[in-house]
Amino acid sequence: MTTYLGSLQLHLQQLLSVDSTVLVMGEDILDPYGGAFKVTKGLSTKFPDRVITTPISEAGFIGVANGMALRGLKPIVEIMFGDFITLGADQIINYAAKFAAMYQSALEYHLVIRMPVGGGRGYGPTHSQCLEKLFLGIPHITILAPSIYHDPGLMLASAIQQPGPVLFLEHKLLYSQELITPANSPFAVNLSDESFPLVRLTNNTEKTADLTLITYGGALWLPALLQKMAEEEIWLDVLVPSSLNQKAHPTLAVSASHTGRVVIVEEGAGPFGWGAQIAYDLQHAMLNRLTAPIAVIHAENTIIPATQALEQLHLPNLQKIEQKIYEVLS
Amino acid sequence: MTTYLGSLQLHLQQLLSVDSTVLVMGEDILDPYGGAFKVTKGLSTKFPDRVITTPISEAGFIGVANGMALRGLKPIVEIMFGDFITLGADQIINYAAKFAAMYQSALEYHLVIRMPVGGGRGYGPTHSQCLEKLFLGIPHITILAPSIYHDPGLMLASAIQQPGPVLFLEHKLLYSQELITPANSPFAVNLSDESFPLVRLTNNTEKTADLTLITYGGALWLPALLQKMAEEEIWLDVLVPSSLNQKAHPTLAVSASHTGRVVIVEEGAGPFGWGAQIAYDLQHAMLNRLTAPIAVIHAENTIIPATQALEQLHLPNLQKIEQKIYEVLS
Amino acid sequence: MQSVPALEWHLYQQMYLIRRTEETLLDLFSQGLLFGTVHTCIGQEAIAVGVVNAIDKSKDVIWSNHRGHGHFLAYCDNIEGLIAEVMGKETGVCRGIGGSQHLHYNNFYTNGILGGTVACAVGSAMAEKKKNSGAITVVFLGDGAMGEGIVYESLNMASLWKLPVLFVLEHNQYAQTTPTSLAHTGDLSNRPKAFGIETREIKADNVISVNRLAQECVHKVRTQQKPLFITMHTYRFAPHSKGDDVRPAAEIETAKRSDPLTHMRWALAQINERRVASIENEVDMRIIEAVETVKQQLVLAPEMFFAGRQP
Amino acid sequence: MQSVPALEWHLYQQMYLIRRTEETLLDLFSQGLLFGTVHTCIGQEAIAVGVVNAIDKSKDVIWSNHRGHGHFLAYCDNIEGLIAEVMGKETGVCRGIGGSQHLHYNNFYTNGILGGTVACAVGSAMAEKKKNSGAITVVFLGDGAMGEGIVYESLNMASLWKLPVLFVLEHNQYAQTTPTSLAHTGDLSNRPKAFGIETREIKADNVISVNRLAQECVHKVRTQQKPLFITMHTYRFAPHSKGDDVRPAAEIETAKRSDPLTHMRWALAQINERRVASIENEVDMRIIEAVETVKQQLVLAPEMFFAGRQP
Ligand SMILES: Cc1ncc(C[n+]2csc(CCOP(=O)(O)OP(=O)(O)O)c2C)c(N)n1
Ligand SMILES: Cc1ncc(C[n+]2csc(CCOP(=O)(O)OP(=O)(O)O)c2C)c(N)n1
Ligand SMILES: [Mg+2]
Ligand SMILES: [Mg+2]
Repeated sequence: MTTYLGSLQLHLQQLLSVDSTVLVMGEDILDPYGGAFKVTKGLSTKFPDRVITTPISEAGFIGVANGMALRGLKPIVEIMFGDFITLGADQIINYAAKFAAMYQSALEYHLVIRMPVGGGRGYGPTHSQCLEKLFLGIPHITILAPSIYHDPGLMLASAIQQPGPVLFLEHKLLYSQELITPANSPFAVNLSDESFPLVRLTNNTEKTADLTLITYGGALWLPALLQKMAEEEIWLDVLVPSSLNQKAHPTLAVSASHTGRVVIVEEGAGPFGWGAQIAYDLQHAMLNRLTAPIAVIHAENTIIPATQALEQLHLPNLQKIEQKIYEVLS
Repeated sequence: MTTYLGSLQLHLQQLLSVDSTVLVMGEDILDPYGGAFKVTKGLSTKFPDRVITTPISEAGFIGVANGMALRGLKPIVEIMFGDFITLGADQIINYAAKFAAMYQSALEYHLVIRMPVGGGRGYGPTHSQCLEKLFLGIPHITILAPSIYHDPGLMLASAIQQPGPVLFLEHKLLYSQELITPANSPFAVNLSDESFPLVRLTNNTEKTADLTLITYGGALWLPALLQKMAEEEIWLDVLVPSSLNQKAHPTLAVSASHTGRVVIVEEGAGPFGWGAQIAYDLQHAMLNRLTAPIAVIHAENTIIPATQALEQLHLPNLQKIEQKIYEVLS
Repeated sequence: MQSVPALEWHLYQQMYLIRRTEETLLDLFSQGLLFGTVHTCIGQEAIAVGVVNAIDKSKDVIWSNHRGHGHFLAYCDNIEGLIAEVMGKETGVCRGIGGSQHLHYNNFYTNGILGGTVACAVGSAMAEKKKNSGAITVVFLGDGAMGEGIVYESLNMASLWKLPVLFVLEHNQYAQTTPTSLAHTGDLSNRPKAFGIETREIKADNVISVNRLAQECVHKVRTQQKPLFITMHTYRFAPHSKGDDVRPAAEIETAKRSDPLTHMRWALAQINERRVASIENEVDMRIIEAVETVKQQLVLAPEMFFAGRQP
Repeated sequence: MQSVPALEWHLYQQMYLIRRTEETLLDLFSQGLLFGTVHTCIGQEAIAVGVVNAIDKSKDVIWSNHRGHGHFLAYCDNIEGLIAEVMGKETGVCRGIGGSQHLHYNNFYTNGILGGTVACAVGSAMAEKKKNSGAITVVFLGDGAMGEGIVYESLNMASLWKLPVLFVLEHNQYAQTTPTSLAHTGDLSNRPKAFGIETREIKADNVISVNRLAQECVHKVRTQQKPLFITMHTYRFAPHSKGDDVRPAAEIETAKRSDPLTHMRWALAQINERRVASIENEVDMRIIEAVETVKQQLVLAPEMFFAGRQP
C-alpha cells in the first residue's frame, strides 16, 4: 500500500539521489520535522546540502529559486500553505513564466513549486484556499494537480524535467490516502499515456455513460458518488486531468459528445475558475451534441469559514454534486 | 470635449474636495509630474496633505491603504503599471478581500486601487499586461474597467463608495481619448441605469442584430468594427460591461438569445479569462438558443513582445475580430 | 504585609487568565471539541499583558498575529467570545468564521498571513494621525515574520512618515521549528535602527518591567508621533500549534525556570497567598463557565453566513 | 609623455561608447524609429564600466535593471545586438521581444520589474556556489528599488547563506521623479549592514577609483564567499526615460560638473589627445554603422515568435 504522501516522499528521495542538480527549499522542511505536511521527511538527513530551510520569505526564496533555475539547478520549492503563493505571484508571473519567451533563449530552466491546497481541515480563510485560478491562463506556466488516481511522486519526477515553471498542487486531504490504481480500485480506472495523465473512471464499463463528470485534485467524494450513482443506475464517465493550465483535453470532448451532459466540479471558490474554460472549450468543440447546459460546481463565492460545519457546506460536496447531476439529467 | 484622462482628473479633484476622508497614494504622483499617466496632475498642489507619494513598495503601501481603510479613511491607490499588481496580490486577496466576511463585521471599508493596464505602447512584457484574470473569481473584490463609453471619473466616484476593495482598470491607450456619449457617437449608445453601467452599442437600431459582441476596457477597434460591419450589412449588438468580477449581466443573455451568436473579446493573454465565464453563463442560461458556439478572442497565449509589429499581432485586433465574426456567422 | 499596587494584581490576573484559557483550548483540542489550529502564547504572557495594559484601550489600535489569544484577552477580557470563536460558534467574536487566527473586536485585528499585518498597522497609525484621534497603533510580530519583506517596507514608511506605531517583536527564538540562527543574520534590533527607528530591548519574563517599558514607549510614540520598536526576548513553553515540537526538552525546561507567571505568582503569594488563590479561583470558574456556555451554543446558521456570498 | 596603462584607455573607450550609444538611442526615439521606453545611464557610466570590468566576464553573472544598457555594453560590447533589441529587430539579443528593459546575453540578465532581480541574483550566486564554479554574481539596483521588500529578504538570505554576491547600489538621488528624501529614511548603507553585510561607499565620478574598489570587492566576495554591498553615489544627467524630468535645471548643471566622462577625457587628452580622438572616432563609426545595419534588419517573423505560444 502506497499513500499519496509516501509516493511523494519516495520520489523526492529518488530525484535527489539520481540528479545532483535537484534541490529542495522551503520553510521548516528539515528533519526531524520534515515540513508541515511531512513531504520532505527524511530528506535533509540524507541530503543535508541540498535540502535548504528558508526564512519566512516566500517572494524572496521563489526569487532565489528562479536565479538557481536560470543557472542550471533544478529547485523544488515548498510553499507551506498554497494560500501564501500570493506572496510569490510576481516572481512566478513576471519572472519565472517570462524568462524563456522574453529572452527568446533556449534556456534550460526547471522549477517546481509544490503547495498543499484545499479545505476540509478547519484551518480557516487564509489556510484552506485553492488559489490556482490566480495562475490559470498565465502563459508559460504548467499547473499540475495529481489526484489519488495519479501517482503524485511520478508526476513530480516528470514535473522537474518540464521546461518552465511548474506549480504542483497537493490537496492536503490526500496525503494520508492510499493511492488508487486499476488493481485496487472498485471502479474501472484508466490512465492516459502521458507524463501528466488524464484519469478515466467509470461505474459501468458495459453501458454508455449518461453523464460526463470532470474534476481534478482533491475530489474525495468521488468513490461515494460513483457508488451512489451506480445504485441509481446512473452511469458516469469521470475524467480527472492532472494538468490544468491548458485547454480541455481532447478526451473530454469525446466523452461529452457521447453523453451530451457534463458536470464539472472544482474546489476553488467563486466563478472564473478552471471549469469555466473547460466548459467553454466543450461547447466550442461540440455545441450541437450538448443535450443540457454544462454545469460547473465550485465552492461558494465567499471566504472559507473556519467553523467545520460551514466549511463543509462551503466546499463542493457529495450532496451538491448529486443534486446537480440530477438537475442536468432531467 | 472631455477626455478619459480629463474625467478622471476632474472627479479626483471633486472627490478630494467633498470628502475629507479620501486620500490618494502612489509612486511619483506629486506635482509637477502628477503620475506616470498624469491622472493625479494638479492634485498634490491643491491637497498637499492628502496626496501621498510613496516609496517603491507596492505590497507595503497597499497594506498601508488596507490599514487606513479599516480605520475609516478612503484611500485611492495608484499602481504605476497594472503589471506590478502581482506584488500586491497578498494584500488584496488575503487581506482586503477577506476583512468583512472573515471578521463578520459591518466594516465601513473603502479602498480603490487604480491601475493603467494594456498594451499598444511597446512597453514590453512587464509593462503591458491585462492581469485582471488574477483577481477574477476571488470573492469580495469588485473589478471595474471603464471604457470610453463610460464616464471613468463618475465610476471612480462610485467606486470609492463601494464596500470592499475595488480594482479599477484604466487602459493606457484610453487616457487621451475623447469620451463617447450618446450625443457625440456615430452609433447608437445606451447606458444601463447602474452605478457601473453596461453600455450597449449598435450599428443599426432598426434591424434585429445578427450577432452579440461582448467586450470591455480598451477596445479601441470598436468604432472601426461597427463601421466596417455596417458596410457589410452585418448588424451588431455590442455590450460593454464595466463591472467584471461577476457573472454575466442579464442583458447579455437577452441579447444572445435574440442573435444566437456571440463573440467575446478581451485583451488579456491566454485562456481562462473573463470571456470563458461569460460564455459559460450564456450557454447555461440559453443553450437552446445558440445557433453557433460562443467564441472568445483573447491576446495570444504568450508574453507580450516589445517590438511593435508583433505586439499588434499579439493583441486582439480588428482583423482577428472580423474574421471570428464571419466564422461565427457562417 | 507590603502594599502592592492594584495594577500588579491585575497584571497577574490577566496572565493567569491567558495561561488557563489557552491550556483549556489545548484540552478542548485534545478532546476533539475544537478543530483547525491553535497557537498558544504559553510562556509569553508577560508581553501581551505588559504591553496591552500600557495602551489606551478606548482608542488605540492593535494588530496581532497567529499567536494572538493573549493579546486579545489582555485587550478585552472576552473569554467567552474567544473560546466560542475558536470552537466555531456563532457567539464567537467573528461568529466562528475567522477562527483562532482571524480575530477582530473593536480596534483589535489579526490575520493568519505573516508580515502583512505590519503594513496594515502602519496604515492604521497613519489613519489615526490624519484623523488627529491621538490613538497609536501597536503591532505584534514574531522573529519568524521578520523574514517577510513587507516588514521592511513598513518600517521604512513608518519612519519616513513619522507615524505613531509601536512595533513589538516577540522574539521567542523559533519560527515554528526553525531556530532564529537558521533564518536570520545579525541582531534583529539592528534592522529597525537602520530605518531610523528608535529601539528598545528587554527580557520579557517580568510583566512589571515589560509594562513599565511599554508605558514609556507608548507615551513616547504618542507624544513624539513617531515609531518605536521593542524587541522582547521570550520563549514559548508549548509547541508551535499542537504536537509539532522538535526543540530539545532540556532547553524548554531551562526556559520554564523563567516562567513569568510562576515568578509573579511567587512574589505575590509572599504578600497575600489567599488573594492569589482567590484570583485564580475566580478565573478558573469563569473559564469553566465560559466553556460550558459555549458548548451549548450553536454554529452560525448557514443561511446567515451564505447570505454574505457574492452573487 | 606619461605612460598610462591600457586599462585606462579601455575604460574610457567603454564609457564613451555607452554615452554615445545611449545618445543615439535617444535620437532614434525622437525620430520615431524606436518605440516603447528607453532609460539611459548618461552620467552614471563610471559605475557600469568600473564594476563590470572588475569581474570575470567568462563566468561571473550579472543582474541588471531597467537602466541596463551601460552594464550590458560594458559586459559584451555588443552595440548592434543592443540597438537592434531596443529597435525591436530580430537581430537583437532577445530578437526584439524583450526590448530595452528585458535583456539577456550569456550570463547577463535584466527584468523591468524592480526589486525581484535582487532575489534572482542571490539565487544565481547560490547556484554557482553549489556548482563550485568560482563565479560570483553582481546585481545593480537603484535607490528607488530599495523600497521593495524583496531586497531585504534577499540581503538576509545572501548573508545567512554566505553567498558570493556583490550588490551595487547606484544611488542617483532620484527614483523617477521622487527624491530619496521622500522615499527613504536614514542612510541606505545602514540597511545591508543591519543584515550583517559588509559595505563600501564611493562617489562614482571617477571610473578608475570605481574600478579599483570594484576589483577589491569582487576579489573579497570571490575568496571569502560572502556578500558585499557598495553604495555608489552618482547622478543621471538625462531624464528618467524621455521628457519626464522635473529636477531643477541648476541641480543638473551642477552635477554635470562631475561628469565622469568629461573628467577622464580631459585627463587622457593631457597625455595623448590624438589617441582620445581616434578612440572616439572609432566608436562613433561603429555606432553609425550599427545603426545603419540595424535599420535594414527585420522584425522577427510572426510565425517564429508565435510558434512559441502555449497551445
Ligand atoms: C506568509 C506566511 N508564511 C508562513 C506561514 C506559516 N507559519 C505560521 S506561524 C509560522 C512561524 C512564525 O514564527 P514567528 O513569527 O517567530 O512567530 P511565533 O510562531 O514564534 O510566535 C509560520 C511559518 C504563515 N502563516 N504566513
Ligand atoms: C515593481 C516596480 N515598481 C515600479 C516600477 C516603475 N519604475 C521603473 S524605474 C522606477 C524608478 C526607479 O528608481 P531607482 O531604483 O532609483 O533607479 P533609477 O531609475 O534611478 O536608475 C520606477 C518607479 C517598476 N518598474 N517596477
Ligand atoms: Mg518566533
Ligand atoms: Mg535612482
